[in-house]
Amino acid sequence: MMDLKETPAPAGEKDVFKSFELALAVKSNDPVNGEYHRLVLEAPEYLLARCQAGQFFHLLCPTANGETPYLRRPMSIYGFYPQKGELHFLYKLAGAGTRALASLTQGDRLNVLGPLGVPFTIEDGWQNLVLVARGVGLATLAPLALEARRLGRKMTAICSARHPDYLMSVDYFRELGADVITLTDAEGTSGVDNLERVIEELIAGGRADAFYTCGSNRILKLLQTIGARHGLPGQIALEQQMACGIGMCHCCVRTFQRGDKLLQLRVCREGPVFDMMEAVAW
Amino acid sequence: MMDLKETPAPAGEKDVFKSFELALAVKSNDPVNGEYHRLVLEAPEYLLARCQAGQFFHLLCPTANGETPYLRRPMSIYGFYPQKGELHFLYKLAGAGTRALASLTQGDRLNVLGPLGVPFTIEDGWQNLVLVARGVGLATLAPLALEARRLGRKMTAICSARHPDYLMSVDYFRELGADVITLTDAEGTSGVDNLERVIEELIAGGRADAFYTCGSNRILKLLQTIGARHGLPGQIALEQQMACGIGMCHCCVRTFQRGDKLLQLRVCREGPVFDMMEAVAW
Amino acid sequence: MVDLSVAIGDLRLKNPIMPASGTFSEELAEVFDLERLGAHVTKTITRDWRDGNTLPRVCEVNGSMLNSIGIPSKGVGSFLEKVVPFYQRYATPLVVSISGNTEEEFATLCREVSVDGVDAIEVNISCPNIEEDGKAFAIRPSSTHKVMRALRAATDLPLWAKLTPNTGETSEVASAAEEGGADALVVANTILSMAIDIQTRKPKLGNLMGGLSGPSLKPIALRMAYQCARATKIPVIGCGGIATAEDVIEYLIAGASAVQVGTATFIHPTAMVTIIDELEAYLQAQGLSSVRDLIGTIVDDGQDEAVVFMEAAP
Amino acid sequence: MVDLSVAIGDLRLKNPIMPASGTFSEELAEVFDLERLGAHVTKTITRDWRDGNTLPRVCEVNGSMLNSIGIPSKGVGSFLEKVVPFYQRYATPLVVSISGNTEEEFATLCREVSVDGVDAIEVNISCPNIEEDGKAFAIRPSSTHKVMRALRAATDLPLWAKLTPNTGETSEVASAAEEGGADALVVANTILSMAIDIQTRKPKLGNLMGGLSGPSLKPIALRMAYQCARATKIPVIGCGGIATAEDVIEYLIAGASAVQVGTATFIHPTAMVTIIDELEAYLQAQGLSSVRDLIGTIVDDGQDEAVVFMEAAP
Ligand SMILES: Cc1cc2nc3c(=O)[nH]c(=O)nc-3n(C[C@H](O)[C@H](O)[C@H](O)COP(=O)(O)OP(=O)(O)OC[C@H]3O[C@@H](n4cnc5c(N)ncnc54)[C@H](O)[C@@H]3O)c2cc1C
Ligand SMILES: Cc1cc2nc3c(=O)[nH]c(=O)nc-3n(C[C@H](O)[C@H](O)[C@H](O)COP(=O)(O)OP(=O)(O)OC[C@H]3O[C@@H](n4cnc5c(N)ncnc54)[C@H](O)[C@@H]3O)c2cc1C
Ligand SMILES: Cc1cc2nc3c(=O)[nH]c(=O)nc-3n(C[C@H](O)[C@H](O)[C@H](O)COP(=O)(O)O)c2cc1C
Ligand SMILES: Cc1cc2nc3c(=O)[nH]c(=O)nc-3n(C[C@H](O)[C@H](O)[C@H](O)COP(=O)(O)O)c2cc1C
Ligand code: FES
Ligand code: FES
Repeated sequence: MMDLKETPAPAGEKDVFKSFELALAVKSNDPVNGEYHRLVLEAPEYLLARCQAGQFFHLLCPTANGETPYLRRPMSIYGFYPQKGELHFLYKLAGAGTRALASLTQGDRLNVLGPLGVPFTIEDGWQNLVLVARGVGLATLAPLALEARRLGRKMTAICSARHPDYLMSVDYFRELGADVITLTDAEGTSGVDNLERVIEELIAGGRADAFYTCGSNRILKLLQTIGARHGLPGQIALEQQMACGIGMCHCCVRTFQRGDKLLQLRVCREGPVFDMMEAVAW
Repeated sequence: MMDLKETPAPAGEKDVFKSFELALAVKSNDPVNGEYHRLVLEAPEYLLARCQAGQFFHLLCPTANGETPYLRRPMSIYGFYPQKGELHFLYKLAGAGTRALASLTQGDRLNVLGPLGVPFTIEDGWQNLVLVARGVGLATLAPLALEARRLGRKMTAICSARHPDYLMSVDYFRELGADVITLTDAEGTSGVDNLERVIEELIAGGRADAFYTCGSNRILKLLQTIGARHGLPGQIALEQQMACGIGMCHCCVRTFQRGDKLLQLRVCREGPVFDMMEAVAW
Repeated sequence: MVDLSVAIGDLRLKNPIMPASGTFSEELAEVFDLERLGAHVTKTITRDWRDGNTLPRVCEVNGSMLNSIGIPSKGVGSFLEKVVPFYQRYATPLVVSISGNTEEEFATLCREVSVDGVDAIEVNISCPNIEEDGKAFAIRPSSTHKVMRALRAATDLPLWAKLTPNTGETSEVASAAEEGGADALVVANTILSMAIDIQTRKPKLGNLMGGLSGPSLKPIALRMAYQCARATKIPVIGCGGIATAEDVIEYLIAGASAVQVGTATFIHPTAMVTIIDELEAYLQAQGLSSVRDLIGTIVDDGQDEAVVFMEAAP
Repeated sequence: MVDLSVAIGDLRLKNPIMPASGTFSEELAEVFDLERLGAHVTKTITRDWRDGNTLPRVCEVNGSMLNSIGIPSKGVGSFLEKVVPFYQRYATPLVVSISGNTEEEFATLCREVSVDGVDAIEVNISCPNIEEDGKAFAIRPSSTHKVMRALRAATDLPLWAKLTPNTGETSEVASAAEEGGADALVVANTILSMAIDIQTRKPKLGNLMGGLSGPSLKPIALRMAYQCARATKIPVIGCGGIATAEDVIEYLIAGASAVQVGTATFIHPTAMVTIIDELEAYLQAQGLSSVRDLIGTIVDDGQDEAVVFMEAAP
């Protein structure tokens, strides 16, 4: 096993490099509800100074329960707090890798690589932001909300989940001054039609200059339709299986439409944040 | 990973089978001195009832320190105590496997396979036994000493080590009524010449009907010379790298001379205990 | 009740789990009831007495192993006298593995082991053909075809051809074996490998090189089993890195009709029994009535294998 | 001070550590100083634009990985315009990997990339030869020899031939490449493998099959590196499963003059730098003044490889 090094980069290099391979100490790693966990890592200032909303880290999951995940696992930055020296992730238990993450306890070290990828941008004219997300998508949008608040933008966060119990980060979005709209399967409010109605209302009220979303195909298609209908822009954070995470291997491509050309772009490199209108639904 | 099962054999099978694959609980696992550890496992009565001095178990070492030993590791039975329900091993830290063994703590389970191999025998005419061993060889001879005591035989245990600090089991042999002779490199008493002198004295005193030894090539050669000189028999427990441990793979052979024929015999199956005079020194 | 039985040609096995040659012997009867197995497969024998290779004969590599046991063999006489009768006490079919370094020697041995109590002959054509350049018969389609024809002429028993992964022509070799008269293919033997002790700078095997078996071999052998199932009409018996029921299911889905378990038995002597139990439980849980419902059910959208091979080249 | 430099023909490398094609790109400069490496090796390109294979393109298998990336290529024009200039800012030699599906296409590309700033050409002859039966050139000695002669005629730059493990004739292919004009051998590419998702019964790769890389490949590629070093007089560059300095040392002892690190960089992007540092520390600790003192120092008692190969067959 290769030794995990706390700071592979000599002092001077901190200024030169964009991403770092570091073994960070675990501050806490607690279940948020049945399916989600929040992992808090202790991170050096120079690393946190480079983080931006929408970027991700590539995590080297430990050996646990007799399983050794081999490839790294990509996780969005859920929060980065230079003052506290903390880097947060919010993850859902899926397979061997996330199960292994869940085994980490305070004081353990986790080898991370990042920050990686292209962040969200908030253009000057976008005063009213609409965040639409479901499930772990909320993790990706959380730091965007913080940034929006810093820039003094107005926000509506439409949070969708299977059940009210799985609505995470709602309080967090509220604290940041967002209007929060919750939609759940259990209450029968999360259907596409209802979502469309909710968004059209926001647009009618002048409360939607740009959309931000992640992951879901269904939501992407709806937002593209609405975006085209009203000429509204947006950004989407996409997921794809990754090996290297930095652009070397070309395993993480997705298809995009630019003009009349279909392009294959790497989610780890040209993304994970893309122009919402260019993404080709799958 | 395959689940470790506590009792793979249905009740009736306990009478039919000779060896068992079992996950036994660790009672303790403590360093004996800098290099050696004693591992005490909780074992069912039917398993201990089958154990005999000179036999071994094949241990499936756990994953530890980022290393996963793949093949099992053979270890002599250091002690088996049906009344206490205990199975003991004495092991020396060598490589990945034994390092992993050392990581076990009380309550952990260790998958063992055994008992395996041909035990020592004590023939009726052998009233005065001479045990000659160095290092972990003492582990192998310990249960033999117990058996000799049960049979009321007289014993001399010649224990050799690098340094007096590494002389293990001396007290144990004494408790069992053996005369103990210690030889160490540090004191300059462990050379072949001195060992020969010591043994010749025992023979002269009528205190050597048969020899028991293990491992060392140097000691084997000496005992063969002395054995031939005086027409004295003996048994040796040999080591060889093993894969299956039960006779299937033929990786553990050693050469033996029987009459004028050279034979390849499996240490795990035809051994590990062999006729001292037939073993071909290496 | 789920049905675990499978057919390898005319031979019906009560379940698809059997040992791989060289990783099984009479001694295992001391650990579990050998009657549980789908078949018994013996270590490859040669006609005459052989010593086996220089020690060390095994080493560990990254969660798998290398071996260069060679074929220590007491010869066919001793085998017929002692080994065959031992297995005759079981109802389980007996498969005898043989090899030879020339076609003639191979065929003669094949004839000699075609006796009562033997239900099929596994021909280990992964062994070197000293009449050509010493490469294993199964490296080339031509030598495979030739030796299989000679063996076919030598026996009426089912002939299982055991293939080697040390080739770039798996599908072609499989077809050649089928045309040569094989009733089934065993896929595959170990792949030639090496390890060096950096302290002593000596090879970790006395024989310099040896065969890789265990988990590392699985993706390679599984690919071969799939290729063979597509290239031929005869049953394929998957072999390589199988340690769990999931591994077995993967091979069956790929097109294998049965499997052999090798190295896993060294790690868990009771592995085959555990696998049989878990396989049964899996079928039950999936609501499948027969293990045969898994065989060849891979969802491969009829992709053409040749094209795929081309595109797979990096 | 220990000397880490090695020579690959006329090309002197400051240390023997370089990336494997397809597991390295300009982007890695954002993680460490690429000037630390012994050489830079680019992803294989083809003459014209290509898309790459169906997704998923990678999966995990037992502590290693499979990939069927294919060769997404923007074509040679874009490569010469953007990639070569990027690497020209480094003093480190640049090795360009190319492939083609016909001899002529391959040779033309070879000529086109023989430009200033390129120090050697790695020819990925593990790619399919569509003029024969679609098997990779490097599966057979004859097609290896033929394509290498065509490539040799197309350039004066050093030619490194990248071999495939999907063959039963490693030594013969190595000799054929040498005779065809290769200045060095890169040993080896990935081995064809497969994995199936037992829930969906679909192959885990969109392309059905793909290449195995990472630790599981090491014993196989190490064996090939040893065979090639014995079979030829040209330098061998070992590649396959290297993740630590110990792995590098094993390859050097086996006869490799340098090594390429592939998948390990995905797991630890700084792996190559760590390896260089550890290799230097090892040499120092062992009292060796040059890394060249390790090359080919295997203690193999002059065992004849052909015989060994025969006996290694199980
Ligand atoms: C840019 C990006 C950001 C992400 N952010 C988050 C996050 O903040 N929180 C969160 O819970 N999840 C996030 N994901 C998804 C997360 O990476 C996967 O859930 C995780 O890799 C699953 O690993 P596993 O071993 O538990 O599951 P398995 O299903 O066993 O994984 C098998 C393989 O598939 C890959 N894989 C499986 N699902 C995904 C997926 N959805 N996306 C990419 N690769 C996948 C794994 O990395 C692994 O290589 C993100 C994915 C990407 C690409
Ligand atoms: C029948 C028998 C009884 C034994 N009894 C004891 C005992 O009671 N106490 C004790 O400390 N040791 C005993 N040994 C030796 C013990 O098996 C090895 O020390 C142990 O396997 C080393 O494993 P490792 O992974 O720590 O070392 P490594 O050197 O990393 O092992 C590498 C490989 O070589 C094998 N190996 C290394 N040394 C030996 C050896 N001496 N004998 C057999 N295989 C070896 C290992 O099993 C493993 O497969 C016995 C050996 C045999 C054959
Ligand atoms: C120690 C050992 C000995 C073997 N001997 C033989 C043999 O005699 N004949 C044969 O055809 N295969 C032999 N094999 C190969 C196995 O039968 C099997 O093909 C290979 O090990 C792959 O399966 P596995 O990964 O499940 O072990 C041997 C394998 C091992 C590990
Ligand atoms: C994702 C990926 C892409 C690869 N692409 C190429 C390629 O374009 N050309 C090539 O010659 N080899 C390619 N390879 C093979 C590697 O160069 C190397 O030969 C192989 O991965 C074995 O080394 P490793 O075990 O260190 O990864 C690729 C390997 C991987 C994993
Ligand atoms: S994960 Fe390797 S290019 Fe994106
Ligand atoms: S270890 Fe397998 S026969 Fe002895």
